[in-house]
Amino acid sequence: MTAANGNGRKDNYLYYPGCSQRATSRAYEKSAKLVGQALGFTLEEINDWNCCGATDYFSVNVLPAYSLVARNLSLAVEQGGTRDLVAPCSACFLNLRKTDTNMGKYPKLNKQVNQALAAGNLHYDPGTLNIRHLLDVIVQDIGFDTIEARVTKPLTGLRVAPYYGCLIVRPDAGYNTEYPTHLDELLTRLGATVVDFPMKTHCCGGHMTQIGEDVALELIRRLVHNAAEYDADMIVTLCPMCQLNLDAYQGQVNSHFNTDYRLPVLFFTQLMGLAFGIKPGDLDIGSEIIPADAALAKIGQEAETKPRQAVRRDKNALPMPSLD
Amino acid sequence: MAEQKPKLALYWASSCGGCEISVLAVHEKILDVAAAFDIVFWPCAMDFKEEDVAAMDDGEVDVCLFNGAIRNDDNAHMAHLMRRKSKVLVAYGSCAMEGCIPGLANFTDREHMMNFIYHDSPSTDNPEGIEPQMRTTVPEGELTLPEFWNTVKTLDQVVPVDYYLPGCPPEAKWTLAAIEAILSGQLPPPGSVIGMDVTVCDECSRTRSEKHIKQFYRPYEIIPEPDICLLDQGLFCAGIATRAGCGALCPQVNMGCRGCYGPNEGVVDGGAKLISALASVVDGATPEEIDAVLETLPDPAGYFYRFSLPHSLLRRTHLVGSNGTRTVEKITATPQLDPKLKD
Amino acid sequence: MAHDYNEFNPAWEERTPVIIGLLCNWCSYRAADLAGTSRFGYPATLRDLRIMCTGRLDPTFVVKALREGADGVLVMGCHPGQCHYDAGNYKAMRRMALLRRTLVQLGVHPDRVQLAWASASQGTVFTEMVKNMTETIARLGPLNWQDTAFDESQHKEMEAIRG
Amino acid sequence: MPNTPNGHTLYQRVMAETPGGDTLITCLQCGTCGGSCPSAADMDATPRRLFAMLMAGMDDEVLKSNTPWYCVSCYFCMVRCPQNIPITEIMYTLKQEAIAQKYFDRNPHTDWAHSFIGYVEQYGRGFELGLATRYHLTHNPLGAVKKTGLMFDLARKGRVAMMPERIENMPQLTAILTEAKRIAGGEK
Amino acid sequence: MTENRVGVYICHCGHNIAGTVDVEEVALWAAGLPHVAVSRDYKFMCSSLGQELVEADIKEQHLTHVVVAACSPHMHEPTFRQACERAGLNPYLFEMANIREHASWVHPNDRAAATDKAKAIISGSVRRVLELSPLEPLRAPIHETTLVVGGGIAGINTALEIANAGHPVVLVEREPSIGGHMAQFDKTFPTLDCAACILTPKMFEVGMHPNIKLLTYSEVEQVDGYVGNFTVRIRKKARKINTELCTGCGDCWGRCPAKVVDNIYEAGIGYRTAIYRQFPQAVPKYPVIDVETCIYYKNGKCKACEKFCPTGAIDFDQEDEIILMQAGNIVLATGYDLFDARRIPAYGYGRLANVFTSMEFERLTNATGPTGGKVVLRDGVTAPESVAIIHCVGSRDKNYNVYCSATCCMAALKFAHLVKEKTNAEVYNFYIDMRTAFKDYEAFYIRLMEEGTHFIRGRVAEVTDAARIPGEEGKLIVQAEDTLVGKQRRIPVDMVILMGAMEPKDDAKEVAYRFGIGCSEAGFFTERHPKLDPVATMSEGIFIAGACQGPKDIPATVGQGAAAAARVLSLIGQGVVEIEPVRAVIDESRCSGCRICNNLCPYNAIDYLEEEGVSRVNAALCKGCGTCVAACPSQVIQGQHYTFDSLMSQIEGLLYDVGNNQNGHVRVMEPEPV
Repeated sequence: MTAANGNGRKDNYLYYPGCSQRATSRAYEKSAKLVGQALGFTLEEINDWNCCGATDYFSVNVLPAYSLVARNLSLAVEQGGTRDLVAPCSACFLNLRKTDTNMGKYPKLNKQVNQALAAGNLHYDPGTLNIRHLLDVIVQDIGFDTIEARVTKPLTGLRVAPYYGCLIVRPDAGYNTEYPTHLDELLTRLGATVVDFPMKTHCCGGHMTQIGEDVALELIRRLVHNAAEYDADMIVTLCPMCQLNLDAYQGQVNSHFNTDYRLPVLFFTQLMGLAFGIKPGDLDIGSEIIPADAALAKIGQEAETKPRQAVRRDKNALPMPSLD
Repeated sequence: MAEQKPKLALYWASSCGGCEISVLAVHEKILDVAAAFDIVFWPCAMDFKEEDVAAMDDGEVDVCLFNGAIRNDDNAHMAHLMRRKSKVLVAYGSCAMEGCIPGLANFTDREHMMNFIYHDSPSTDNPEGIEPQMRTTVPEGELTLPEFWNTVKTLDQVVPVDYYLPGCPPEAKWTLAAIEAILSGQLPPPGSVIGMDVTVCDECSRTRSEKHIKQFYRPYEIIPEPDICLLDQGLFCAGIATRAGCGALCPQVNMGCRGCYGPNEGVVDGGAKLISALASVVDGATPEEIDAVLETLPDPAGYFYRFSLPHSLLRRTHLVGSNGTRTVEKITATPQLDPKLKD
Repeated sequence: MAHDYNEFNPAWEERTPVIIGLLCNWCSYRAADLAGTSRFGYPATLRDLRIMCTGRLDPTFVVKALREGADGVLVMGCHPGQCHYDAGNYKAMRRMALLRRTLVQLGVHPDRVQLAWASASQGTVFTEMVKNMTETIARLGPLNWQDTAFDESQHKEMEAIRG
Repeated sequence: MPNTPNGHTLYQRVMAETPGGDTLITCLQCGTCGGSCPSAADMDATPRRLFAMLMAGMDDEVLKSNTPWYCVSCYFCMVRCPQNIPITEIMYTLKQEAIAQKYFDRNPHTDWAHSFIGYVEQYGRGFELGLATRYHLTHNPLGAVKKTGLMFDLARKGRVAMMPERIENMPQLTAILTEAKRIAGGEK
Repeated sequence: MTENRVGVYICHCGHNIAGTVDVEEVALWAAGLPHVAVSRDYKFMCSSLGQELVEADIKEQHLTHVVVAACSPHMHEPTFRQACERAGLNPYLFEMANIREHASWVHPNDRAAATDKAKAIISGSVRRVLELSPLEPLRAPIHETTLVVGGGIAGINTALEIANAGHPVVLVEREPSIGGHMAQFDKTFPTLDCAACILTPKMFEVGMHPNIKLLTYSEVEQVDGYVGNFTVRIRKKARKINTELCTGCGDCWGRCPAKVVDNIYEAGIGYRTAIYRQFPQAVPKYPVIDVETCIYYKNGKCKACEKFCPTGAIDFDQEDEIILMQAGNIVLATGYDLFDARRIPAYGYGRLANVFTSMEFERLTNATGPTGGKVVLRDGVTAPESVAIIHCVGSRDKNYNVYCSATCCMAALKFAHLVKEKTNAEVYNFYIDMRTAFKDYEAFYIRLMEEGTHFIRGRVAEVTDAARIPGEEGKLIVQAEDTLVGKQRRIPVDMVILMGAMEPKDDAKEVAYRFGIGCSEAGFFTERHPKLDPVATMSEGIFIAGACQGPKDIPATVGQGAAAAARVLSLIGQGVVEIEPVRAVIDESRCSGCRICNNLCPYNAIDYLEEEGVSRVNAALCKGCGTCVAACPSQVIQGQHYTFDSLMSQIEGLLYDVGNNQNGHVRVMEPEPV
């Protein structure tokens, strides 16, 4: 899925915000809506949506968890028919998508979930909705060219590590499950310098920050370490949980591992907003724990060209396989 | 005792009457017929009653030309009667042989026809909702009507038939040929169709080429070239699958053959053969392309089975929708082949 | 492992669905053989016969099968572009399209007569197709074409004549 | 044999109750899952070994294992598994089994999950502040102090909701969840 | 006309049928079918005793038709036809009822249903056989020439075996030289003898053989006909070299200024020129100009090769040549493709410089390769100090190929040995299961252990350059679970070699279609029988050899090449071949000339005779598909052996127990026989 020609463009999407958008990631929702406005689409919130269950509900009781998610799907269909349903949070995206996919794949699950839904006079036929992540919508439906054309303040000089996290590519969102590049391309089109970031789809620790801190801190450390090693000025993310873990727990990582990372973590929509000329305050820039101002101050300056490894090939070097 | 003339009976069951007229189309030769035969029953032309036939000995009638389909109890009763009384029973004309136009009623059923004709048709004025009844009591006594069947049948679906004379109506020359054969005793094997074993194309003078049908035209849509095969011009013509014998009358006047002589010798289901032949030469390699061509042929069943529906292999489902339109069987959620398994 | 077809349609009281399969010699018949050699189970609803090519498909066979009591007919051949005889399967595709249009006018659900492709190596495709079609037919219920021509009273008449 | 409600082994139940779980029977024991897992180091058995134990009928050891609780749901194992076994989903089922059989009745993981579910079932939405407070005060009073600092930081940035949001049609959600629990309970 | 007497034989096939179908009951039931004179069940009908049973009954019971209910006609139809013929019954009055593949094997858990279905199948066959007519098979001479497609070790061996027996062979190869993958290898396992040393003499022999016509840089475009008499159209691509004049001196490629990456022979890690010879021992010795990269074809200038050619052999205007040939038999030896490792992003091939494919490593370690046989990293100079070899890359994985590629374990051992020998690096083999199944292979495995190679049982999860701890920086970290320890391990290495799967050629399906043979689900060509007929195909006269049939190593490939040659030689020895007389015949006296059939025939076998106004089938061209038979609207085309009546009767028979089949279209009064 690489064709990003903007042909699929729609004006209005059904929108499932997810609980975080109302608390820790207000900045994400705010910036997403402004970016949508700039690009000409709106996000229509599903009335009376409920929590997607995150990972925790699925751990305790699988069927009620699926039913919990399915209520949202059913409400979405009631409200918007078969339009695309957009989730900005990767965990919500995964749960909505997983419920839809598995109900379609496993008739028994479908039957049981609908039996539960019937208790609330609801019903959902799997496959009715197309469930998508906000980044996918922006990349596929709007398209890189449209976005690039809208850029008024290119992010020249800013070195960013594109952090996808797990759930936007796994298990089956249609992108490369290990090494996607669509966020890379988007950030490049905004004018930023995208650094190689091998850990781009590795785990942020998820809810382990709450229940198994040592585990989580190590996972966060690996990510931050890798981004820092590749000289990123900041990490760009697309999931509230990833943002929270990397941003809010970086201090604890430093004290736990005796390190001194100061890598701000912003949502990709915030960077898009900046590139579109929207005021940082309107994008809730400043709400991050690790302040981004120092990094953002680099915008406009010539990017330092100090690649980590020599690019010049030795005359003895063997050719590399092409990735096309 | 002078040699008795052979006895001839003619009867019409469910038909339009054209067959009766066609008997007269032998023109002055009717006199030869009258001279050669003793006509013992011909309700259309002569005054005989059913009792007269019933009074005869079984097998007393030498030949019975029976036209018309079997639509009700009375038709069936007469078919049985004529069978019993006749040595040779001939299914005369398309109705008796294949069901013909009356047989098109088998696209629907009795309940529907009654509803439509006595209630729903736009021209019906029947505020009291009266329907014909098999028994009606009137001051004079009880009136009866024969039972109207749910399904139209051919003569041989009711009684054994010796010979068949196809056509709507049969051409006079074949009527004569049949009569002559009977008179001369030069009879083909029982069960034979009296006629030819080739198709209408054989008698049609139009020039035919290899077929590629890109679109079907209705007769009003184009003016056909005079000497070129109508099918080659996209006009539906059943001549390719229809028994010859008529002299290609319809194609001669720019009208595609409608198939009244029925399928060729040896063919079990003429409609299916038409489907096979026409579909084979339709252009298109994808379901969509094929559909686009077939879309120009509305009412395919009507075209292919216009004269032969009761006689064909086709039957219908029990399910019938309201107000005269046939409803296709319903199915809940068609299972799909796992897309992974598709090539 | 008797299938309970009543679950799909209560009309399956007295018998199980019967499907006639017309399989081309080169692809689908071999796919069915492969399903056998691989021991892929499928419902015992399909009774198949072999033709050299789906180009041999005469729609008469399909209506004959329905008329003789089959509830559905499954024609299977080589994938488009892979016909052993170049393009017989395209002829079958067109004939089936026209036949289905015709049958719909008699109220017959078009899914009762299906055309599908399975190459000689696609034992699973063959098996899945039979499973699928069986389920479709099971949902639709019996066709009983051989019964619908005759009213009760007429059966008796026929017997009388024959007797 | 222990832990065999309805006469089924844990292995059979896991396969039956996980969507797509029947593929577990084809596990090659290749270790791709254990090799992929970001928290493998903290697990007492790698997922691969856990499956071997499951197949060997070591139900007790499996249910005691911390492995499912350290799963971070990154799905790396699942997309890399050469046999397409839904490993992440199986971890959910194992957690559910462990809770149902009271192996992990009260521990940080289940308490967090129960607190979370409590809020969802009460309000229809998650409530981070309440959740964190409730959880840390019971489990980790010392850590709670650290967390308080964090919460304070977030609150200062306007990133904490002070009151839980309740959805309008809570009775409907309750009815759905009650029915789902009934079905899940009844068909075990 | 004599009375019809059908013999019905129900085979138990050991337990294969009898285990599911109640054969005794079926035999009793069949005895009651109309016209059935004899009905028996027997343990193995295909045994000589079973066949003798049929033969005796034909003679003693005067059977007029025979039905054997057993396996697929594709298995034993010829067997029983021959039995009938021996007993004096026309073989086309025999019909096979397939109650094994189509009944007992697919309904194993439902004895009642399988038995019922077997009865229906037999009922159909009995009804059908009664409608069949005696036919005589067509006989055709077998053309002596054999076409061998593919010039790898399999094709080379097949061609030599046939040519040495004195028969002409045309060997077609797509690349400019024969040799195939084996020509790229350095050493062969487990003996470690040099691949070139054993292959080159055979290549040379092919090039010089008086009975072999070699067509390199050529592809088969079209195949028509049947066993004994194939017509083949071959495109000989323009080399742009006049091979009459060329001496293969090499002056041209020495002067060519266009350097391009050689993705074929050098597997992408070496260069060649635009005019090139694939490798020094190439057969034939002539170079070829790659018009895609040649400067002259881009901008009309250069012609350096022409200027320096001492014999004037460069011919820029040379065009493709179409060659039509006749062949009696065809052997396909089209080989395999190596798995594209980029499909597994976790292994980083294409992104991480020092991840190599197995073929890249073959070239790296080969003395004729780009580094002259030095094992070095992608920088071309540094020798690795540690190397990881990852097994099962794209094999044994439902996401790519479910099968085991059979050769990679041994090739990995070979690589481990070569790395050790050339660099003394630490070598880590990451495997799921070590498969060293053939002669002397296990000993080689033990030898590698003794050499100190590390074996880690665990499929690699990922290869990354993201260092986590000191010591990992600048290395490739191979992360896997050591399943024997039960712990995740991260091993930093300098070089990673991916043992990619052997896959069907990317155009295997098209080739199979072109030659009228089948492909397995994976895409390898399907053999006639997996055990007993591994080199024949379902199409008579077309054979397969080597990796195009499935992953295999060199000894197995060579064996198959010889086996295919033996099959071809036995057919050539027979001289004639019998062809099924399944043909279409038009009853011209009844054809009305509607011309529906005219353009339906794929072989243009139907002519329209203007004079007579009828169509006629040319029996020599007809292949018996039956398309015209079905289409004829007046039903005057008859398809022999698959007649209208026989198929209609079979349908009636198949549905003998469904509903009340007495009613219907059949006219009440049956005409009496004349």
